[in-house]
Amino acid sequence: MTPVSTSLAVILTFAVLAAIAAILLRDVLNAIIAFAAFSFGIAVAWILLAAPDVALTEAAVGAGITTVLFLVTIAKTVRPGGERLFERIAWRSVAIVAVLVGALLTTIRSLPAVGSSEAPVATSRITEYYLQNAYPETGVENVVTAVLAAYRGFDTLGEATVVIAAGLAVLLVLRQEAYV
Amino acid sequence: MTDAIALLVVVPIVLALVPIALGRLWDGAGWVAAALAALAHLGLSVTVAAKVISTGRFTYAVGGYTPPFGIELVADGISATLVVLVSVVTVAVVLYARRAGPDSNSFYSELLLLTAGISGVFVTGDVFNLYVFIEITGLATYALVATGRSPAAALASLKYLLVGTIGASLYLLGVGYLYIATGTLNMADLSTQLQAVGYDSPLVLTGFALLVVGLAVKSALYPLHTWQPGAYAESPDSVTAYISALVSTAAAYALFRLVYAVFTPAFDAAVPFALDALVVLASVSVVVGSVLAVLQSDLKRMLAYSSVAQFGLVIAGFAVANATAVTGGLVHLVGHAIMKAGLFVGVGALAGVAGGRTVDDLAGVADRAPVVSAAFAILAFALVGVPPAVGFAGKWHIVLGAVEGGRWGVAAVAVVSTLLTLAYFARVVERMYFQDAPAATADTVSGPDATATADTDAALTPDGGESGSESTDDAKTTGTSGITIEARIVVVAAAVGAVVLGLFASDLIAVFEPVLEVYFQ
Amino acid sequence: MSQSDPNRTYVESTIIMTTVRVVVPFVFTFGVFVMFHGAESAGGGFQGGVIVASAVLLLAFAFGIEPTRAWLEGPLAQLAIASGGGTFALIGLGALLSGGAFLEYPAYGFGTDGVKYGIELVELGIGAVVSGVLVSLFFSLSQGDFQSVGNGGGNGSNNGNGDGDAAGGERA
Amino acid sequence: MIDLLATHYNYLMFVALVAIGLYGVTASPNLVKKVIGLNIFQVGIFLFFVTSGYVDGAVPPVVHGDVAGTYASPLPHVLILTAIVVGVSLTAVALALIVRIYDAYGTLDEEAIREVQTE
Repeated sequence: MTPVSTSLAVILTFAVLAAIAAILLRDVLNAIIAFAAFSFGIAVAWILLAAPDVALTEAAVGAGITTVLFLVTIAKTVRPGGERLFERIAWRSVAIVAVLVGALLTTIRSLPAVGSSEAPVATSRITEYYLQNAYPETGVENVVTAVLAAYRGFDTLGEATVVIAAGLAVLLVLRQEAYV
Repeated sequence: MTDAIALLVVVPIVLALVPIALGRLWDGAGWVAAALAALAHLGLSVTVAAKVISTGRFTYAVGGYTPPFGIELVADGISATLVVLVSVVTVAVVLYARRAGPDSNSFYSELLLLTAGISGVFVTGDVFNLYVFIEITGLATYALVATGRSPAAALASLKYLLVGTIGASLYLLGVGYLYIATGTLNMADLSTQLQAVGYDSPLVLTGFALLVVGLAVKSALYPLHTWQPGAYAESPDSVTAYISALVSTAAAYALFRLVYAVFTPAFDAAVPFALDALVVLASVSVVVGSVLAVLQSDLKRMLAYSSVAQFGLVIAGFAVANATAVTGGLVHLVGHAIMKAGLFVGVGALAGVAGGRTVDDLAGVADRAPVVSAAFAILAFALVGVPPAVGFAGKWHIVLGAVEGGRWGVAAVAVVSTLLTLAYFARVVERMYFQDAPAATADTVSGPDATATADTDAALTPDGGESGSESTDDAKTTGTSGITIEARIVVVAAAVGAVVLGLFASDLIAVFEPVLEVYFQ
Repeated sequence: MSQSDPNRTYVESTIIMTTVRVVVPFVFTFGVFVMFHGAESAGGGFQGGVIVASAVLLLAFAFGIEPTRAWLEGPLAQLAIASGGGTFALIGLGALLSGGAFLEYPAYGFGTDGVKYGIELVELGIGAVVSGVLVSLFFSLSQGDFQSVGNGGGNGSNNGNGDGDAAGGERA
Repeated sequence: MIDLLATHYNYLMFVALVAIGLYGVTASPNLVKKVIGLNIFQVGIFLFFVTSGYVDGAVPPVVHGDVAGTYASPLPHVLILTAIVVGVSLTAVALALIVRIYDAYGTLDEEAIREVQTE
């Protein structure tokens, strides 16, 4: 194992444990804190996977805005009381999850190894085209930005539309016309 | 000319921004923007359709970047027909919503974003772009469902959001599997790459399963339909009409595109059990949906479960995988949209007269609202599949295709579902025409005058329900009590449309044919 | 943050208020910088927009949500959203008018630089949309009272002690 | 098996996150925690995508003129940026719905809401 993959394994394990805590902790505030830790761990994982744009977004959105929105929401609501620290296990859900997990686990062996330079994604002519032509064609050094705004600009228009739709949706749900 | 296909998505988005910017200064901005967008969309979709009919299928590279590096939009006989359908339904619902509500600037902006999302689903030729449009469609729909006044609407919306997002995420994961197997996202490129990878690769099979399950959630196949009846029943009538006509339709169309444009019939030949499983899922949905519809007393829930069954039928048609059955599925997809939108607007209108939304409430309503009742009955029988309406054309081809393909089960299921559809609609029509209105509800009607014939603009309704009660303008609330002229126009137009489309079904099929010929060489 | 009245959660503190007053302009500038800087390194409209929004959130936490809302009262967020979305769409449509496809930056005829500035304008538009929406989301959620104000629970102070009993206003 | 663990660890973690998230959505009695579960479910899928674009020893895809060197594939990053923004939008709408549901029913517990509804 290379040093990167060891630290990656550690951070992913941490993230998974934080995720388990977020689901099983009964107190919602504790769950939100565990979720913020989870998002933070995942943001570090994105850096280790050479995806700084995704990491920045995850840190700002996942650990930042989403957590704040969660906190603002539970500030308005009552948290469940009781002595238990953890939730009870719901076995019916376990069964549903087991079906999905079983299906996905059978494919693991067929997936290309992590970091393989032979994988179809790495050798794809699309990846190659972006890396070679993005800078000459757009003058933008960050290929992610070039693809986001130029080659797949239509996706990004859709993404902005989703954000606007969410803003409107919150207004419609709460029926206040003060903002937006 | 070909730019029109991109503008189908962009124009509603731009016009949705107008009420956001001007909403504070001008209360009417929302409706005006929505009406303008609906008409512009109609013009654009007709332009696209005209080009497809005159010169055949065309593609459009957004940003001028050649696919598969950029995003490709595709117009063919099928997608052009469906965007025209979007325009027509949008025009009708914007017209209807002006009086029926919810009448706010945010509502119209969100409706336009929904229009953009659905149009995007129909025209895109890229699997990830499809995900983005599915999410726009979903998010806007959740918001519109929550415009219902009751707390139950918020609950229904949240349930829809949770289930719908799981569905969309499974779709995204399916896209991930295809991407990791091939390294591409363009549908046309994928179809060749997948063949090169091999259809029996576990990655491709898992991808297929995830895509199908994700879209089955979105098109509300049993047992993944749980979000749907609540969402339909709790939404305002104008919203129900719109989403029942277009939202699940978009998901079913996406399934069609993936199965035929990405996986192609060669996949079915190599891995027959994949589509066999889909046939079973869809057939179960037809039977269970129909049975549940028969059991409902609430009209909107009845129509909602009816949609579970009808989408099962459409997808069964797709999964039978021969040209006849797929044609039938597509015809029924278009026909169902028109009929269901008309039926939901009809329920809203009749509920205003009858004072309730259960089957029993409609007793004797035909006397008080003869035009809408007649149109409702026509639509009901059209959906049952009585010729010459479009419901017949669709189901006939599905049955024909099923027999052709040796799928006797699908043919049997289609026949059973027709009988059950007849059962639940006959119950309603019998109440409407052959039962007298109970004394209690008769009070809510304006009086004996209102029982007069069709278009006498006699009655000014005192309390006819939510639709027409703010009748400041007598000219607009003509005729039968409580039914706005807009609602009447929409229901009657839907009924006429269902019949006319049925009469010209062969022309519709002729438009679909060139597309399907390519798939079934 | 506990489940009590949010307005009481934010205790006025001179140190925090001063710190925030000093920090906010920097955070804001950093946000705008990130929006533009996406061309050279990690960053872009979404990330920048989130950071700009968080500058406003900082103000809200330091000075209280209500005063910040009052300070922002007006069409600011609306205009940011509409103009941001409009910028994006109009850059796309402008390319159409210049004879290219939708969003075809080279159609403007300014060469590679033109493409780059086009992309940066688009990022700025996205940033405006994201910051506008997030700010209004935050205030909408933190206020949380909707048109059921007449039924008592108004003014955003949903007192958290009432457990279980359905708060008034079955129908808004 | 150990070999698989070493070469496919990210994918195993992806399955774990998807499983935890789906469990959270379906099993949590509290509506806010359902939304947390939904977020975890989505992040699991993001991990699948971002991992697919990674190549051993790769640097972020910021290219200065010359293409020499190993870069991570930019496309998965772009897709996930879009998906993250979609995710936060959905979360915001879900939370708004939760605030309204709480206002109407006075609880966020699924069972308790069902009881209030059937009354």
